[in-house]
Amino acid sequence: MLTTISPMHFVVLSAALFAIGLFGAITKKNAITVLICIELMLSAVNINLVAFNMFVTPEAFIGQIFAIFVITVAAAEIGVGLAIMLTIYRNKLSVDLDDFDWMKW
Amino acid sequence: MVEFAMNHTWLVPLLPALSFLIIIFFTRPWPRLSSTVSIAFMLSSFAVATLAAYGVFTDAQFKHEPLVYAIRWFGMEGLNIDVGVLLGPSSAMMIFMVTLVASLIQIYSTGYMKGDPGYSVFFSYLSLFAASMLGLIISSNLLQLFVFWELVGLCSYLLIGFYTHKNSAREAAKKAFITTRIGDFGMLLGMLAIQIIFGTLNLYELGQIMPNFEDYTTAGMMTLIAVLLFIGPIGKSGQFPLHVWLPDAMEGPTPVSALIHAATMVVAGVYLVGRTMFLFVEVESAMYLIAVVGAFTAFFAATIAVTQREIKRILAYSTVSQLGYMMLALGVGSLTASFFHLWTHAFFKALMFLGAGSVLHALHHKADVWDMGGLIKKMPITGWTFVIGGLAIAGIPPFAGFWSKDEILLATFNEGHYLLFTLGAVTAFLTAFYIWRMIFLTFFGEEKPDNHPHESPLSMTIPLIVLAVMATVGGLIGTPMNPHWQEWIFFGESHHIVPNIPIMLVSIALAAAGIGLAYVLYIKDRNKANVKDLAIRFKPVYTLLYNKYYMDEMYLWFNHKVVDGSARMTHLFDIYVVDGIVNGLGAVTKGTGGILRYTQNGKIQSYALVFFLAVLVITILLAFNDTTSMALVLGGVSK
Amino acid sequence: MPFDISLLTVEIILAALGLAILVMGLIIPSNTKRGLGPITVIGLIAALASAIATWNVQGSLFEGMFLVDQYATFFKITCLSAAVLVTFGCMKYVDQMKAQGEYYSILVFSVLGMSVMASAGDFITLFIGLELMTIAFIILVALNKRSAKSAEAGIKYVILASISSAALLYGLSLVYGMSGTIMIYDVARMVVGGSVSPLFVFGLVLLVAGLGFKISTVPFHMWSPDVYEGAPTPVTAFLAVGSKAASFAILLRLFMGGFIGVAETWVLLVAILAAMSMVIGNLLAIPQTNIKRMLAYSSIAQAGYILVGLVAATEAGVKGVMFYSFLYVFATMGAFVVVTAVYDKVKSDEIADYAGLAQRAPLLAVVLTISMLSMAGIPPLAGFAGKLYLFKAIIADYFWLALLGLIMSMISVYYYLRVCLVMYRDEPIDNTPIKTSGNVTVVLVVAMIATIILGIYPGPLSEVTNTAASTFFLH
Amino acid sequence: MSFPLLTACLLAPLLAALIIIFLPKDESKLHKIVAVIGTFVSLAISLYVFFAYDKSIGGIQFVERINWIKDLGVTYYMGVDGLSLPMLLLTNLIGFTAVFASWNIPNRTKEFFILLLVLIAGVMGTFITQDLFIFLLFYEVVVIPIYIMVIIWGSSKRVTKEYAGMKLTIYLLIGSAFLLAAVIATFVKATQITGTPDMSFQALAQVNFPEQFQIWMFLLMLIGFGSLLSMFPFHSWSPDGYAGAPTAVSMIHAGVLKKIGGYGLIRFAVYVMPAGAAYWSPLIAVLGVAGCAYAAMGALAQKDLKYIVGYSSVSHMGYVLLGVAALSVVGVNGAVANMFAHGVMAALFFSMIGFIYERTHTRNVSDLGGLARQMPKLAVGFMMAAMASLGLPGLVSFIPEFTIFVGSFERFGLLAVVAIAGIIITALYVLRAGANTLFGTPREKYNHLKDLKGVEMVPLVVLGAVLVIGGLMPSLLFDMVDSGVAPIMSHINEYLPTAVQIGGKY
Repeated sequence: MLTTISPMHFVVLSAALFAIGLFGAITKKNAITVLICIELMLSAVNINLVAFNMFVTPEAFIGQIFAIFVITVAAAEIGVGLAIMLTIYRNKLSVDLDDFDWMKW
Repeated sequence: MVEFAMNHTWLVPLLPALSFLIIIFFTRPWPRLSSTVSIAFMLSSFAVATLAAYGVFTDAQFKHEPLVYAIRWFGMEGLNIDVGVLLGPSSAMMIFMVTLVASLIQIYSTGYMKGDPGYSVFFSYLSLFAASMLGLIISSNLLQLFVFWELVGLCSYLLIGFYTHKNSAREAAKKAFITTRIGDFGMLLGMLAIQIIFGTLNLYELGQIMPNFEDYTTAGMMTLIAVLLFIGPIGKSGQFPLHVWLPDAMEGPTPVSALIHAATMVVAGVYLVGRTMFLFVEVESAMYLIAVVGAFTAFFAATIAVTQREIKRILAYSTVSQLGYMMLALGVGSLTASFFHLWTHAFFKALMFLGAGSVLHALHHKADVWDMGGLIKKMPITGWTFVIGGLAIAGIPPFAGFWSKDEILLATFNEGHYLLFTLGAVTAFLTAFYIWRMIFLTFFGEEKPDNHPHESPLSMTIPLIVLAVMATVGGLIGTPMNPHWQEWIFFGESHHIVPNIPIMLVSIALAAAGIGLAYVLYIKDRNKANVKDLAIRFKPVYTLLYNKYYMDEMYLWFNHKVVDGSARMTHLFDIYVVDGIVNGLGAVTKGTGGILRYTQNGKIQSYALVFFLAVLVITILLAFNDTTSMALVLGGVSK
Repeated sequence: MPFDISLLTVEIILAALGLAILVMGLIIPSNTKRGLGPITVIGLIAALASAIATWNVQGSLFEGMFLVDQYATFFKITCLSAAVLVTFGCMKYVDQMKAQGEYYSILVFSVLGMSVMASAGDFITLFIGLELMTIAFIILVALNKRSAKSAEAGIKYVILASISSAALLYGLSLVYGMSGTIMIYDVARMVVGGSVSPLFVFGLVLLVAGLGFKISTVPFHMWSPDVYEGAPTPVTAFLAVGSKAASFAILLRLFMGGFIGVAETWVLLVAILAAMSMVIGNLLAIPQTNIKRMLAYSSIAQAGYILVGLVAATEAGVKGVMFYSFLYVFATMGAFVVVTAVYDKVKSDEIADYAGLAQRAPLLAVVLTISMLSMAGIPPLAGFAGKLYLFKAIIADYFWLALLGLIMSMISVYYYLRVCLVMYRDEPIDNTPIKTSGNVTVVLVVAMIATIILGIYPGPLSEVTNTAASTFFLH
Repeated sequence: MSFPLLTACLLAPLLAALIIIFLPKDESKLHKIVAVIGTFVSLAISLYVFFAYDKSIGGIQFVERINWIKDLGVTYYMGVDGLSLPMLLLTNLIGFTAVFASWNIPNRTKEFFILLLVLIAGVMGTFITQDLFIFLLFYEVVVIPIYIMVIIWGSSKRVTKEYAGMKLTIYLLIGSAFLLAAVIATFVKATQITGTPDMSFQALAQVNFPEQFQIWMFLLMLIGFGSLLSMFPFHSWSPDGYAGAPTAVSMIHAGVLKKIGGYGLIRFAVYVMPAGAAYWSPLIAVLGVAGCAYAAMGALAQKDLKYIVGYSSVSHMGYVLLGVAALSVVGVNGAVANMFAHGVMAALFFSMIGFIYERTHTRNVSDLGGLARQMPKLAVGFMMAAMASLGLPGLVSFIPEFTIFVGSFERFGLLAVVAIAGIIITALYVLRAGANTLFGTPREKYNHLKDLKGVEMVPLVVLGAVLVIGGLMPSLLFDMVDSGVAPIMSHINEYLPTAVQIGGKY
């Protein structure tokens, strides 16, 4: 049965994407992978924003603009993240997240 | 002059108090000066007291109405306490007696205490004691009386423990204080009850309203008050079962024993009961209790005295016994007889103590009567005055003790307490026996070669002589032929007791029998075998008596096992339970922190996991739980 | 509405300052870079002065996306004061890191982010400000390239902050979707009265989580001890104060400005989070041996106290948060500047190495003591007045929370006193006095006096916060 | 406005502390002199105020009032009445003598006297302010100096000084958390009811709080003030704390600081929450009596002199609680007067123990003995304190105790008897301690010890004089206390279950 696409579908999609990203971010050991997974989570946000824009405020581009900001900021964030990975790799020759538990308790 | 003394009777205690201060703050480094100051102030106090007493006893209006004047001490809504002077025949008699005895004993002490490093301090204490005792006597308010009551206790404590370096003195002093403290506890309760029910502690006012007590309280309450109040005298006047401190109090210097633990302080209890007679007469059962306690104490202490070996100890038990007499008299309602005995006892007992002190002084503090003998040859004044004292206490007419003791026995008999009368009579016999046992062993019989006795200096013998005179003639003011005493010092209605010749004869006979037995046992047949092993034959009785019925041991057991035991239990409870809970809470707090810190495992991804698990949990909670039900518990949003 | 650029004065000064320092850091030789510190301080003071000068200015830009009210200005002043103190007090530490240009410019950018956050009127501005601040902090945390701890803190912070940002954003997107607006005060108009959809509630939860991460409230606090410990001390100090204050500013703006109509869904949640923060923060601080880590846990507890103001959901609560945030600046700065000064000499952050500090440097010991006690809320220090205002707001409805907060703050004295114990009782191993440079002394004295004065005489600040809080609800 | 005497009194020690801060570290003589001057100025002012106070008018006098925090209704409100004056005088008496009692501290005099002066000022502040907020400011300002003084100059015996200090501090702080909660709630409620915030005690007392509210708030305040007053079972900090603390701290803590608890209980809790007080007074009485008896038994088992006095102070505070619980003018008068009396005697006791410890380096009763021979003056001081402790008439503590007994016996009957029985146990442990320390065979090893001399005599002379004067002229103290207590208790009767008839039936 064919139904029209409702906001719920987008929400479920973005939730799934968010969850996948989250799962990766929590389980993957490689820091780069984790950063990529975080990107997935942010993408989920973007899907939400864009979809809501279409269904909730079709007369204004609020969601879209928001999404663009998110993409931009995410890029900056990832950039900084990668820079830090680099310095760390130089020091420790590893980007395995399990190696970074010196400070604890 | 007389008027001045009567209106300024507070000078009587104030003068010795001043001498206390002067000695403590100024003259302490100069012993001679200190004693001079002390004696001078004491004598002037004596002068004032004599004048005041003269004033009282020459004005018939004081027979019924005492002279009262007071000032406010402190007060608030519901509790007003004044301090002042209540000068009536009894208090006039008492201040005269106390200042006289105190003066004599201070003079005596200049000889006795000569060379002691604490000479000045000793005199300061004596002054303080005199001040407190005199203050007690003239108090117009029960609370004021209690203040001095405790102060004499303090002086007694300080003087018993005067030889601070002796452990035994320390223990005796402690014992005296704490034992009397138990009495004070009862007395305090009694006072509180009086204050709360009658709203005043003024003795005179109480005397006015007590007879109508039913307007205020019930008979049961009244009995309670009377009994509670009586606990104080039991402690202070060494009545059974709180008498145990008094014999130990002999650890103090002998003049102290004479002054405090024979003539003055210990009779404070008797005096208190006499002062509050208006309360006791309302409660028959309390009166009976007093009589029974008195008679029993008299007998009980006399039996112990029979076996004791130390001279001062014998005298101490004798004091307890005589105090019992006084209580007995009060209990049968005869304030007259009681105070009469108090008066005569003060002289002959002070005399005997000072005499004993003189002996000890001569024998360098060898205390056992069995180590003495024949002293009268070397120490005639001491010896003969002591004999006078012995006759007085034994109740041989015309010496003072006879008249007063006879008055007591008579009053008891007249009140119909035959059992108590018998006890009193037996005690009279025992008294004569043990006192004369002591006199025979000490002053008569063979001299002991190791002793090198010498007569004491004049400063010591003169007081002995004065006291001996008083012990001889002191009773004559109250003989049946010459009942001045009875006219002045009484409670309720003055009534002249008709002399009862048979009782008088019985009493003389008993005294004579006691002396005779002592003579037989300790002089005449002293070396006969059957006398010698008397103690062995009656071993159990002898041991029991010699060990004072093991009262001390019982108290000691109670003190060590029960009191200290529960103290230790409390301590352990405090450390392990009360404090344990505190420390436990602390440890739990710290421990929780110590365990929870391991949740922080340093792994980035577990942090992220916690983050989202928390989100999940919160979401689930919000989804499935109505927050309002939680809000009921945790308060809050009902906006 | 005309476009009034003067409303942006503070932000413009900050942006210009940040860029200028960045450029200067690139062009001037490294041996003169120490001059950047004073320049930064002067610039920040200028920004602070302009913020104070524009205290009475009210208005909004971009159709309400950028709000200027006394509430915002107050938080700007707070963050700027913190920035001034931390810059002025820790120059030597920064010089030793040998990255003055980056440090100072990025610090200024983080302040800019905070200031934008304080003024944010919609989700996008909020997000921009928040991320500007976060990214700046990520760099700052990892700035000490020679320290392994700093690097580890950096990686922890970058990953966890990104994840939390994602959660926050997801929440924002849901709220936007459910309410149809991104203007905070419009949300309030949308949701008032009506019941809200589960997704909206889920969005709220994610917002709480995302912002809870920034203010490090339990259970979103896990990053903070590690990052605080690893980061360069001045950064830690600023992270503890500035980031927290700005995040509280936006948290209040969001929840009390936007979601006040559905308060019953989140108030209890926040109350529980506050309680958990107080308890866990304080309990975990007890076993710590590193002073920075201990202060990190303590700041978790502080977050719990401040959250109490949100629980109140009233003007009094807002006022309490503002008051507390401001005084918290001085207490924290005092403590961390001491930590830097000690580190400078002792090269250690272990509490045990503070032995005999009272004899080596009485001023440091006294300031540290007073700062810590202020955090614990012991009268007559500022923390007490702050807690008084906070708990006053909730005591009628949440008595248990107030009591718990007070008890926990007394328990916190335990670990503060352990530091005192070491400082005062122990004899120093090395007897040489620790000399503090003039600027450090100034900062310490200012912090100490402010902490004491605000405690004894909180009247003026209280008035100020009252007026500022009253502007909060005007929109 | 006339010269702000009270503020001057408060600032004198602080000023002295400030001066000491700028003195060189090694000039210990100078530190002491400055401290003496500072505390003496306060003492002089408080003596002046004590005698210049017009009892016939009563009420709050020497008022200084400045607006302080508008939105909390706080005013800088200094003023004294009959309740606070004895406490003020006590503080300065003890503060002044405490300086002399610490004359011989071995090291770090500068810090010591700074902290001591701050401590004194802090304690003083609580007594002279009439504003709840200012009261709270001072309430805890003292806690931290005490902690630092304990850990630096304290002594470790049964427990370490670190443990003792920490326990004392945390215990009191947690107790105060309950108090603070109650204070905040009370203030909020009062503002709600009256509409205008006002933190002065008098204004709060005018507010009609709902009864249920009063009951709960009073309980919290009782926990707070009670733990400071070492109310059973919140007392366990006290013996350990005193044992660990240096002499001056023990003196001030046992002497006055503890009394803030009792003072606050009367000034704030009972005054503002009369219905709560009436509701809980049986509990207070039970706890008071339990404290008396329990702590007295505890003291009996102690070996360390400071522990003995520590437990004894718990026991005495039991009497204070009992007096408060009576909720009658007589009882509360007694309680306040007893706080004064106990303060003086505890301070004297601790200073003497301090001197003994300084000389013999032990406080174990079994290691001491016969000291009266070697140090007669010290023995006098010790015995005076001991005698005051057991309530000897003629010394300052007897009449207060008696008054408490009258008040409580009236209301609680048999319960009070248990407390009164405590005087026997008190006599037992006090005399044991005194006698076994001072009397008996002197020990050779103490033969070289010097008696008190010079400035060391100051605590003995000053506190001893107060002990005696207060004992002989109780009206000096009681008229003052009465003028302060009577207004506070004036409206309590309506809350008591059955109107208590005071002072007999006529």
